[in-house]
Amino acid sequence: MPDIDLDSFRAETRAWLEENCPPEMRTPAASDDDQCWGGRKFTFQSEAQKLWLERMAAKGWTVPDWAPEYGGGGLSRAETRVLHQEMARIKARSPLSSFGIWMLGPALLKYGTEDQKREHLPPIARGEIRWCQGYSEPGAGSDLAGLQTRAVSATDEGGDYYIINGQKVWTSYADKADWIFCLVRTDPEAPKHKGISFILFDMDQPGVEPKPIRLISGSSPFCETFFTDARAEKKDLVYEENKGWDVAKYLLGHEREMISGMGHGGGGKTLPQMALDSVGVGAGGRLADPLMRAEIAMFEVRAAAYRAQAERFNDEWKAGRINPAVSSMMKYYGTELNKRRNELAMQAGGTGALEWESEESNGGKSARDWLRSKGNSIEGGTSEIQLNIVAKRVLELPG
Amino acid sequence: MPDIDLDSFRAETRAWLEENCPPEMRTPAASDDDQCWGGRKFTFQSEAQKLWLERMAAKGWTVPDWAPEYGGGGLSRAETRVLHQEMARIKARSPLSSFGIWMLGPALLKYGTEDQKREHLPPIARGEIRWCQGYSEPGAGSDLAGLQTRAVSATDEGGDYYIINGQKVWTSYADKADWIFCLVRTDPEAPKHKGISFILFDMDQPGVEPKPIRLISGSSPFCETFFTDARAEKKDLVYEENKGWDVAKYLLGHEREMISGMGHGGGGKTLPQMALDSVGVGAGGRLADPLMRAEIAMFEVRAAAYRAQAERFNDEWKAGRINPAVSSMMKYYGTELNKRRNELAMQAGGTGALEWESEESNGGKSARDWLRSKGNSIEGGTSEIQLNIVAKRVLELPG
Amino acid sequence: MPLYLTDDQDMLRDSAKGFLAVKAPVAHLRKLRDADDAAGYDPALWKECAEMGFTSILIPEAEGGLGLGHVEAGVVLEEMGRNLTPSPMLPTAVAAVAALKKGGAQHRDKWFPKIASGDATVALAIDEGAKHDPAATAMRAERSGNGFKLSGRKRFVVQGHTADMLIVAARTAGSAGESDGITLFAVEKGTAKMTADPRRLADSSFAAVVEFDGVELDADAVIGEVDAGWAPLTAMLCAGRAGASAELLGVGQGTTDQTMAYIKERKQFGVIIGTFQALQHRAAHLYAELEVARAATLKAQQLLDDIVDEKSADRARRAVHTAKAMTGLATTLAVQEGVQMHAGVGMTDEYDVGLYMKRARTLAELFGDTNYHADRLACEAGY
Amino acid sequence: MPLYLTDDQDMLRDSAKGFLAVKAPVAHLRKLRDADDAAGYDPALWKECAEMGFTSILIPEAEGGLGLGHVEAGVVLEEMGRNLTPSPMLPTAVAAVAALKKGGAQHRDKWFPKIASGDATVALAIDEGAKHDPAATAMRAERSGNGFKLSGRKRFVVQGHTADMLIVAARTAGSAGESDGITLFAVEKGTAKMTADPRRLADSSFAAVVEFDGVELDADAVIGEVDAGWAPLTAMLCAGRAGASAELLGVGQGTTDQTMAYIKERKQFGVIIGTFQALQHRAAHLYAELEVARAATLKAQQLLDDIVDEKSADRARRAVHTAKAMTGLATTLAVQEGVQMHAGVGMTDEYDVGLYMKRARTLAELFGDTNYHADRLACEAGY
Repeated sequence: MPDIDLDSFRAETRAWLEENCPPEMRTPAASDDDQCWGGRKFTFQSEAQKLWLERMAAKGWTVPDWAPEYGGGGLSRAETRVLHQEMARIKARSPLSSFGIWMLGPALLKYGTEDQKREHLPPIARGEIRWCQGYSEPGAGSDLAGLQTRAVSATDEGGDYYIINGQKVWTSYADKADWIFCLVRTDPEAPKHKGISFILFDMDQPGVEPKPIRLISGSSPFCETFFTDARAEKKDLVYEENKGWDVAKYLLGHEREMISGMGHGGGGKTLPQMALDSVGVGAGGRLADPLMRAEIAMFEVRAAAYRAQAERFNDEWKAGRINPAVSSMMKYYGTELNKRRNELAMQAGGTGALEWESEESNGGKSARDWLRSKGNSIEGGTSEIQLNIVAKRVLELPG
Repeated sequence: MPDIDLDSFRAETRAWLEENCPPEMRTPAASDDDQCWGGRKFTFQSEAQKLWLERMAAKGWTVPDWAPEYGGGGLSRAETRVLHQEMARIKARSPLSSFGIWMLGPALLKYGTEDQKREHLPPIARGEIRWCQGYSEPGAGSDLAGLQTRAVSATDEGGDYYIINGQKVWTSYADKADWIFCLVRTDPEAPKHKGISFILFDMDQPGVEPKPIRLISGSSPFCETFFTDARAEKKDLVYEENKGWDVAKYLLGHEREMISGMGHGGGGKTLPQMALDSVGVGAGGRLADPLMRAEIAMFEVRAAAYRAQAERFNDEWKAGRINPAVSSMMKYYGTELNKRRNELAMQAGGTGALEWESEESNGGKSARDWLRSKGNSIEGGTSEIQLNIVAKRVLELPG
Repeated sequence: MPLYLTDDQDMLRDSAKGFLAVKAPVAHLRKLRDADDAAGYDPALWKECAEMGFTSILIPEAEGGLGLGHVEAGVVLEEMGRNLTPSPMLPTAVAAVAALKKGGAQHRDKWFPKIASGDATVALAIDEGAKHDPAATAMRAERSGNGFKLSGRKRFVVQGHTADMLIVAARTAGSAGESDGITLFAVEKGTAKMTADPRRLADSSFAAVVEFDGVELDADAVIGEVDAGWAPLTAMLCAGRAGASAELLGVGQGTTDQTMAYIKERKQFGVIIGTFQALQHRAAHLYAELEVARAATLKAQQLLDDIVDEKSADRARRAVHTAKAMTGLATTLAVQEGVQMHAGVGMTDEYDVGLYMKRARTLAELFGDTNYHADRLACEAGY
Repeated sequence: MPLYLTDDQDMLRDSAKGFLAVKAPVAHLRKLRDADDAAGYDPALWKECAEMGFTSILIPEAEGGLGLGHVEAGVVLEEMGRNLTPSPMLPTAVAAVAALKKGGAQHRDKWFPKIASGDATVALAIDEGAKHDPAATAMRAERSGNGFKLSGRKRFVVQGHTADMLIVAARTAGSAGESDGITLFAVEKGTAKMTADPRRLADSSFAAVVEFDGVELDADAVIGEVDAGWAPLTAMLCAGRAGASAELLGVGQGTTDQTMAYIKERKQFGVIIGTFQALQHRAAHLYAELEVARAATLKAQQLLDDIVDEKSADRARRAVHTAKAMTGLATTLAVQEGVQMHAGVGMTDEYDVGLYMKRARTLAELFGDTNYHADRLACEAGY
């Protein structure tokens, strides 16, 4: 039986998008820099980008399934799906890329007070405030709960607040964000998971100093961020004091859902094609470098098998048939494959792939991608952590 | 300056060997079964084998550097070397294969009383008593010192003795040996290394039951051996009670010196030759199976490099320049290489190498060698134990 | 179709698992081996397998079978792999059925009922060299009167000494290396001038060297078309390879289950060795390899069951190459880690892990090893 | 000769180590890089290296050098690798010297004094494709009057934009793939119609693409014999590959030393991560790979220093293939494990491990990667 309401919603949406989505916004964004991130410091790359955000935000469609009072479109799940299908149909870009939407929003919707939601969600939806996250610290990577950034209660004429001192690392776009959602230690005496709070504060204050991190692959969105007597209002504490770890776990779970696409190798040329272009064909129509060919052939077997596994994982996940800890296996295998793929791409590219700045090398793209890929098995939980999780929670090994 | 004494010793030895070594004993032994092991239960395979043992034993040359009073030849190190060179010159076989010579002898010479030496060494030298060793137990493999076989003191009209109960495993040729040198627990209350004794006793008694172990590769020299109220005389305790671990460690050190030949792959065909014979030549004169070729080529690199490392290790060892724990690295790498070599030999041999009994397959030699090679990284300390040792004693990693 | 078993397939698995656990656990293989059995399997058990419906899975309903697919065949084979059950399931009820589906009615009418009832088994005579390479088929089938005369030698004919019929690939045209010019023949047991010399393999199964010394066959012995045997041969090998992948997976999973159980119990230095992090990481890596191999195998089976045209057939064939290559990698790792983690006892015949290692080796070689399939994929991808 | 360093060689190592630790630690590379230096190395440091005698090691005593061997050159290169010291040592004082020893007196008389004094550097123009393959040399050198005219393009000419002389391999006969017909030429900086386009590489070093647009050379520019350049080319490449192996080994050892120090200090979950058994086993395995690579390298160096006839030259050449292949494997593992064990900080430019990873990649590619050398050994062994 056709859903008449949904059909009419689809027709209306299609018409609205046709009319309102600027033609320039109907092509994919080439890179992070090409996306619309919003926020106080953001400079729109084009009038079209600005217009597209404004029009979508006005309808609440930057966050279509949030309630209208929080800046959302109030759409049902089915309507939201229709909207995404219709956007995909005309290849419309997402109007807004935002850690506020992807991460803080879900956390506030689950753990925030009504006041917090009304204060913080609408500016996120409209792209007015850009957020960054403050999780990892130099001494707390795999052991996130070992974080040391301190928040001490204080009061002044402005009310109750926290004084924050410490350092975060791997804060993406901290130098461009307006506010931060941040894990801080509020009880240094408690067991480590029990003394952490989840707090929001404005980055635009003297005690906050973000410093971009240079990676081995070149510049990056990551920052180190230093807090020296930074101020956070008590009203911006999310959930209860010393219960921030619950919020963090919820958010990390969210993050892990995004991983199963790993190991597919991005678009562009396949590894065999890359090798053929670089090395050429030898005896019997085979790749001229026989040992490279063998390595690539073996990689391709694993890559094809992993694509099947990714399909299976997604199918089982959707059907609720799977131990969530299996996602650790996916993360491990996918990232290791992607690193291997980049190693082989460097081998295939040979001396040309070593170039770092030349035009032919597209600014050293192969080499930079290769080096950047080494982070895959570190960020979002190291391979070692994933293997620990699989051993304990899937294989149920003791200890 | 030529050593005149040594030169005349060489001439005499050469003459004696020419006259006394039967021609049949001037070819290498084909297998363990082909060697002369001596002992009460031994059946000589030939008159020549018997004669060769008797003649050499009469001169004390089964153990040329032991003192004459212990059945040895009383030769100096230099003379012993000359004897070995002259034997090698005519390809003379060793007259006697013996754990008594290789293992117990050195231990008794270092830790035994004068009475013990005079009682036990001459029959070893003459090949009259065949020994086996009782170290590992089902519950004490890598953790050898965790052994549980109990020895309890007792006295009767025959004197002071121990009553032994327990089980040993991996006792090579226990079913063919006359006596055993055995680690037993004499103090169950003491820390595990401090309650162990090293004791000798006769296997020919009702309480001793050796049972051959069938391996995955087929029959083997190994046995399980069960002791039920077996008797060992107190006079046959070597070194002090509860200090047997010192003797054991000394013996294990001896064992480890024999390892650096691993990974060379025995004689016979090289892996590439084996593959060429089995798979044939394809495009461009290369092995017809290109991925097998790549695997073999990469193996050959590691094997050649390891040969250099074995040479270096031996040179450094002789010069006393090396951390003894490096031998663990050699054992690890050499045995892993040998396993790899056998995997590749099976791949190269293909379906023919799967045959287990046929004549063409020489009774399944490839398959049995392959399966037997899996034990290389287990016996004499597992690869895991070797890696632990390298991590701790070479790399000095903590914990 | 989601990439996991349907409820019906799950039920089939439970039923096969239950049946084999009782009738043919590893002890069954040991019994046959230690009795120096000359057949390589237990015909009585095989009849029971037929009664369970295992032999009918791939036979179309219209021809008296269950009309199920490669997924279902794989479910049974995986359980056989897990139990190391000796049986002619893979050549007879999977590979041969797939070939005969592409053959004439005379073959189907004759053999499908007997296969279904467990009264006939079939063996495949394809390989000639030490390594699987069907395009290299060189054995000649000369035209002779209305029929053909076969001369040459086939190797690694699994259960060739007991089979009631052999499917034989021989060259009626062209030369070794070409896929055109090969013809498939059905050759019945007892045909004159054919002799099978059974060789016991490391895993206690048998494969025969079969000599054809001018074996005379009628024209209707041909399966499919003369000179165009590559099509039924490919169908047969795809089925065989997907089935071998499933069985390999069962071998890998079976040994790994035992290994995990062992390291959860075994103590060294007073500590359960399964707590050692180095072993845990290796175990987790092994788990990943097996899961990836499992997905590749299921994908191949589903695609085989989904063939509608040449394009989907090609896609399925490639997926089968991937599955056989990947299960070879994963299960080889599983048996190696199995023996090493069992350590001393893993080297003894008393424990099962050595039997798994031997079976894995035979299956890895059967219908082409990892290198063969990875190489095929590379050639097809044009490098 | 025992396979370890002599006392004299140990002293040389200590002296190189001390010198480089002060003059050219990793900070020196960072300084050059961050200043966007256009030369790729520091000429003043190079003069000091010459004063230390590094540039004279392989030059015969009779020609004003130290008359030492490849072991000694390797000792210095290993320390340079350990410190990531940018210098023209490998092409100039090792590879070029080995080639010129096989060349005419005109070259030796001219270049040896300048190389020894640090006043001249040499670059090698061999590669034409993306992968090292000297036999594939296709660039033509046509006869022209009494001399030759060179046309074509060379790639990956390390420090080609700063070198005072280029050793160029070009084809005077035969065709790509043949070792006969190649001739080596000495081409001086500033020669007309030759242009070098420097490309900065990932490791901050420079390699040039060099265009020869009808470059005219006198007959005495030839190194060795016309059409028979394969001999001096092989000598040069053997020296270069053994040297690159030593430098790679230094890179692998240098980064591993830092990694071991890091995991002995770094805590996670309140525990020093170096206590985790999984890391310990990987560290021990890495140690083994590096030691095996070290032995292979020293063996190759000793055999190069021991060449007396064709047979010993062949043996040395094979040992060099092994060394370069094995150091490629070991050091690649070392930098990969280095970054992973450093985890987050390993990804930052602030720590050195990323610089080691980049340098390792360049050296792995230089003079042929592991696959190239393993393949050569296989071809020579007849498979």
